[in-house]
Amino acid sequence: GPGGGPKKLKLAFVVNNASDFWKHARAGTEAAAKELGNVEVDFRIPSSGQAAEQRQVIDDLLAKGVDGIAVSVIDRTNQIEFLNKVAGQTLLITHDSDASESKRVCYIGTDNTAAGVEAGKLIKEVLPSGGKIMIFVGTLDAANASERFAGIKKELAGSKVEIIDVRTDETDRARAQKNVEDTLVKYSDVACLVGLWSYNGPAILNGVKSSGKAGAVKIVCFDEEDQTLAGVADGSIYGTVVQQPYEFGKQAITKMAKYLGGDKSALAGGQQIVPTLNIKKDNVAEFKARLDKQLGK
Amino acid sequence: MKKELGIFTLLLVLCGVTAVMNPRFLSVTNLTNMANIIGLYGVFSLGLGMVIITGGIDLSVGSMFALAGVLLSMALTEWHWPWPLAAAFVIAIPMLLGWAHGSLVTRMKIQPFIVTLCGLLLYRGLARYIAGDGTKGLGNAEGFETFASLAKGKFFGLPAPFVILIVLSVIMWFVLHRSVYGRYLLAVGRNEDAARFSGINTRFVIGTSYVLMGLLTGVAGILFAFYTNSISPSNHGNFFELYGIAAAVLGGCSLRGGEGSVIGILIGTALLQVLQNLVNLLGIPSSLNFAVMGAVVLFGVLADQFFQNRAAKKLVRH
Amino acid sequence: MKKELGIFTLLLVLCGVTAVMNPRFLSVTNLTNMANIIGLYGVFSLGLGMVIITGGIDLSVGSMFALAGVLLSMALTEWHWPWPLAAAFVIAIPMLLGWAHGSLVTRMKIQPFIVTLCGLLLYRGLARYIAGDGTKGLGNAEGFETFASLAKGKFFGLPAPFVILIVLSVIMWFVLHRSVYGRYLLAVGRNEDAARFSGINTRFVIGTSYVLMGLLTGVAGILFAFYTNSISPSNHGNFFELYGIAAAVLGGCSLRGGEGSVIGILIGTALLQVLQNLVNLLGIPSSLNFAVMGAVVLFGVLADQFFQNRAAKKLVRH
Amino acid sequence: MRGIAKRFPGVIALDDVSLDVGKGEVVALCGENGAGKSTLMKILGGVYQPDGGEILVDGQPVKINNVTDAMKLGIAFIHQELNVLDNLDVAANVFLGREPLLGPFKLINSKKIHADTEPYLKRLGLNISSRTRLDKLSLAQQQMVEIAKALSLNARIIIMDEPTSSLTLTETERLLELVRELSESGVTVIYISHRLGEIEHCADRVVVLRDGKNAGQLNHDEIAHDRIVSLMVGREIKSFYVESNAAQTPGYLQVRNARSNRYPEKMVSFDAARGEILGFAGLVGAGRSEIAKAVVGLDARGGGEVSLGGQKLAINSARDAIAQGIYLVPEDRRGEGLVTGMTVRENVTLPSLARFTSLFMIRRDRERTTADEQIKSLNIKTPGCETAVVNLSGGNQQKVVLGKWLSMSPKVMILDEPTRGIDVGAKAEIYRIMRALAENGAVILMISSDMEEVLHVSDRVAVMHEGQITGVLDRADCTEENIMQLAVGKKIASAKPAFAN
Ligand SMILES: Nc1ncnc2c1ncn2[C@@H]1O[C@H](COP(=O)(O)OP(=O)(O)OP(=O)(O)O)[C@@H](O)[C@H]1O
Ligand SMILES: Nc1ncnc2c1ncn2[C@@H]1O[C@H](COP(=O)(O)OP(=O)(O)OP(=O)(O)O)[C@@H](O)[C@H]1O
Ligand SMILES: [Mg+2]
Ligand SMILES: [Mg+2]
Repeated sequence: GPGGGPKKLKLAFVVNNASDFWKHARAGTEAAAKELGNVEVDFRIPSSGQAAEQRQVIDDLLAKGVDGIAVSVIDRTNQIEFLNKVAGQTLLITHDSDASESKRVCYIGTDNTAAGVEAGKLIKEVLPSGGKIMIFVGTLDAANASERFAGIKKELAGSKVEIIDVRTDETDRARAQKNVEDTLVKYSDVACLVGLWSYNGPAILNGVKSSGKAGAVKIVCFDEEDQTLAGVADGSIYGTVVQQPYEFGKQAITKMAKYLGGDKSALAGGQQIVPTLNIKKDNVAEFKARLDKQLGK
Repeated sequence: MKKELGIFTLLLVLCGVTAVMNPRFLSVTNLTNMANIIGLYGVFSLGLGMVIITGGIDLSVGSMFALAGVLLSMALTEWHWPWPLAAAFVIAIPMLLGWAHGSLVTRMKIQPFIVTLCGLLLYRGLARYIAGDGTKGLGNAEGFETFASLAKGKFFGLPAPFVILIVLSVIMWFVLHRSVYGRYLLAVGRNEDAARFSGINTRFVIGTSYVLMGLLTGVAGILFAFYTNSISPSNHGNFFELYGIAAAVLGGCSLRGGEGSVIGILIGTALLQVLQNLVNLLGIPSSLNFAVMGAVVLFGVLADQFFQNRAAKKLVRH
Repeated sequence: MKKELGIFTLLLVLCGVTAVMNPRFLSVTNLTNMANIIGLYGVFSLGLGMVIITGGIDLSVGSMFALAGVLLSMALTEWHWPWPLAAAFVIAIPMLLGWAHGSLVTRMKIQPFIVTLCGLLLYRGLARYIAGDGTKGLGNAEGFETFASLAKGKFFGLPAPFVILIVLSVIMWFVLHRSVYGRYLLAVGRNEDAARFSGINTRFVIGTSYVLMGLLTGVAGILFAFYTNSISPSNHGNFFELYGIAAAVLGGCSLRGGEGSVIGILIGTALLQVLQNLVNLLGIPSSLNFAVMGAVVLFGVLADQFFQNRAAKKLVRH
Repeated sequence: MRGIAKRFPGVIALDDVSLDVGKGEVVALCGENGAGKSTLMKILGGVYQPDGGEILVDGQPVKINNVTDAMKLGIAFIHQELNVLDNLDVAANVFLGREPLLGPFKLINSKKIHADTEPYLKRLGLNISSRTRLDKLSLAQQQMVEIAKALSLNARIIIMDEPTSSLTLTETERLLELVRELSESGVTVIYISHRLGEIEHCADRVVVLRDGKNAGQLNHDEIAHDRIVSLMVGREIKSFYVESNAAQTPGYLQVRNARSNRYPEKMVSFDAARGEILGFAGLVGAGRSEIAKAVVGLDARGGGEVSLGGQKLAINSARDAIAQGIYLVPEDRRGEGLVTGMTVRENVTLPSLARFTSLFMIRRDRERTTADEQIKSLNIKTPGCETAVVNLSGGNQQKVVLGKWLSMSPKVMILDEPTRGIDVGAKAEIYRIMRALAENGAVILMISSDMEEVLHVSDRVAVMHEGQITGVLDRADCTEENIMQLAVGKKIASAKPAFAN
């Protein structure tokens, strides 16, 4: 480089849309860069959440020149050809959302079906004698949404819990909350509300509160938005399944650097699952403390 | 009023049908929820209506919501400003931006569509940058409980946003239909030249309509921030400009300017929200949500047109 | 051409700045990528331009993309139609819908904004319903490799969408600037009554502009489906109408109708895409992405206006 | 046309009206404002469908469903309101709908269209290029383009609905010549005008409408000013012009160094007396309208200095001028004079709304009173003050513009073509009002292209040529000859300077 000294590795971390979730991943990538010293991280957010925009971002990165890209695949079945092209030009791994049939070297992230199963377990815990549940998500055609949904269905199969339906909101929070309110009006006997995307937790909480059903209806959700954790702490949310985006970021950068440094084993196995955690009232305080530390608060 | 009659009938019919098919439509909870959401959307739709009446448009509403929401959250929870100051700040910013829009439109003669499209891009970018792309929240309203209860509490059993909408609508009704300023808005929207030749300060009238829009956007932005209680700047308020424009146009505002009424805008807003409620209450699959909305609106407009044509013909015959 | 000069200068300046700050801007890969994406956006922006010239608007482009994409994927990978049939089908549907839009606008006298807003809601809903809210894809193009290579291959080293755009632009240039139909488009957009008094079948002219729009939307929809190779109906093509409208208006089309040129629309499209490329290449934080775009567009329009005003004054003085 | 009937909401525009025209005949259609002349012609031109009656061409009944049908029958129509496209050039406007084509792709033959346009422009004496965009032309020139367009149709019948209302003497004369030429070559012309002099000059026969009914007709040798008027209004109108005996205060209004956009290097200064009517004459594009706009602050750069009664006024916008009692009745009534979508009431009160408020609310009852007063005093033909102005006939629209300013007691009233499209009865009325205003101490500036009007109404006449006042004529020296000399830029002895230093 122009600054002299040893050439720095340029690694890119491409996510799927703009959300708080990625703040933690970013902290992870930064921590890794600091530890390694010879890495420069380019953190990219295609804000619309669309495959086309992501593709453009990656095209631009390739044009700019990078040594490795970690990407959260928006469409695993149909971006394959494009991903293969990318893999031909640089080191490619996937994180958060995989495309297993592509030529990416490795996947680092959550197994969303397994995460769904975990949520299913929480639901069974909170509804020991069964009941009706409604599921809320932004869009069902996103891979992680459909996998989590599949996981939940798998776990609940044969139990007395009945899934009424799925309500989508196209990431419009107002509508997410409105969906909850409408559900509570239409199905007065709904026992538990499940949110699959991070903002669905707070949206459910708000909707339940504004409908005056706080406490009467159970809530299970995903991820760790502030309001979600506060809800878990005060008992209005039974539990949330959290991923460890910090680990995605840290491991992706560290392992890509190692791999490029010659240690091929760092990205061995094709899939390196970062487990999810079930956060309930008893472990929420400890979890929160850890998050704050990661973010340097 | 004649113009609004058609869409008002459609609204009544929809309510009737929904109430019959699912009596819970008329439950207190549902009506309260709906009043709340109508309040939220109504406030900024009123502002959009005014701008549309002058022949303009404002595409930046949603982005302003994001900016206002982020600033509100930071002012209250991070900088710990007293809430009246925070409220004034969050209303002043959109007004200032509205003033800038108005100046660009009237002095620099740039099309409103372009000005506010740039606004749409700019303000969302700013909101995201200020928030560091993270979600901002209002938490449990510690330290500004009064503010929170003003924005999402209840008055006389009615949700605050609804009450605020009613108050603002009454004021706006007088402004648009009974005040000199309102008459000027309509005149400027129809024929700016003729208005200027009549001694109307058309720049001032058009410019202030954007400031007014800013004011209402600020108020709605606060209500909306308290409604979601958390603001993720990348999608908070996305597409809201479209809802507002649709409400205004459905309610009889013409995008060519010079036409529109407060009542019409309110009915338009209510119609859109009732439609969403209906789709949910009747258990129509989420995926068809939009399709049903589109179809009903189209049908309504068609029927309205049909009856108006018939009425016009009758008038001629006799 | 004078009107387009300002924005063309802005485009050149932006390209120059970016090239200096990051020489990779001029790399073959980058230019190819950009040509590809300009091709995709240009095709439907041309159509939107025509509709805008008649004084109309089309908000349903993005949703039509979703619908066309879903149908294309199903026709090719599920129903296993021969690809020419599938292509014809996916182009015919938007044309048919365009015809419906045109009829509603011209015969039922419903505002284009309303008609196509309903379209926006309807077609996205339909697309989601047909796809069962799941993502549809084109996989490895097994069985329709020719089609795929026509839509995303290369001709003479240039990406197919770009070549298609060039061909269509040349045709559209003749249509708009040299044919009777184009002249009628301009006439109808400026003053429908005056055009009718001259014996022009204004309904036909306006109606067919929507059909033309449908045709171009269909073509762009196919290109776009092959570009993403996967269609998630809930957000495939979201907001595209805004990009198209912005491109057309930046390029000198007036939303009041009667004004616009093919060259202008192309430059407008290119400008928007170069801007995005610039933001990415210069490593500006993604959160400021939008803000930079908004600011540059605003700045460009302002500068343009400034120089035009100066030129106008000069003209008067001498 | 036999037994034609047409109703609009609230009005019966035509009731059992018949009209015959022969080949090569020039038929003048006369009637007061709102008599139904334009409506009858719009039915013939396929714009409206009649509610009753039939149309026969060559003895055969025909159905004219739209404009194209009318064109096919060889009917060309010059509408009362301009119908040109200002985003296209002259040639495109002239041949709109009938463009010459070229080649297998049927593209517009751009060479031919321009070559074909030129002769028509020449024939009309119009000195502009066929490539000029119409928004660069003045109203009068646009009107001439529309006439060129009608000519180019090579029609059997040409309907001219007030074609001269925005033309000056030279163009008018050229047009009347043209009408003669057309009729000699066998073309029928139906000619509508409120300038009875023109009708006396060119018509073979006059058909008069009154309140949507036939009121009689005059053959060639019976055509005379008074007879037409009495058929139109059903009574005699004695004196057209009102003589003045008001006391005048010279130099009450002083305008110094005003400029027009078109001729920014030329300054215009003039004085006008309190109590006088100062006429402004000149050829098309002499810059009269632009000076008027500059004086009332509509063109801030060209305003110059305006003083009233010795006091300098700061006028930067129309608002400032209006606050000082200086009003302008603009020449383009649809574009600048009226908000046509609004009602008569709303238009009349628009510039003075503040007067109708109490507690910040507009009092509609007070508005209505004022509007009704104006409707009555100007004899505006309308179902009521709540009718949208679009639905009024052209002349009645003009009266609404006048009414709007008359309700506000003007100090200086600038009238740009005040009687454009106004019938004789109303004209006399307007002249009377102008005179009354002057006698009450107002300054009246009247820009007019109607020579008769200029000659008979003004106390003095200022003549403009290419952005400058070439001279002012006292009443005694006011002759058509003198005005024409000054209008083409020649100096004559009897002309006085426009202002005293
Ligand atoms: N579109 C319309 N809707 C309603 N009323 C109309 C319409 N057009 C004309 N009228 C009414 O019909 C009557 C005849 O109008 P028309 O325009 O034929 O008068 P005219 O004889 O041409 O008058 P002028 O000399 O003022 O042009 C008027 O009372 C007018 O108000
Ligand atoms: N928008 C315009 N752009 C360029 N030139 C214009 C425009 N409007 C008017 N002009 C020109 O300005 C000149 C002065 O016009 P103005 O209307 O003041 O003249 P006038 O004496 O009132 O004549 P007229 O009878 O045409 O109204 C005309 O030659 C006209 O061609
Ligand atoms: Mg008439
Ligand atoms: Mg003039």
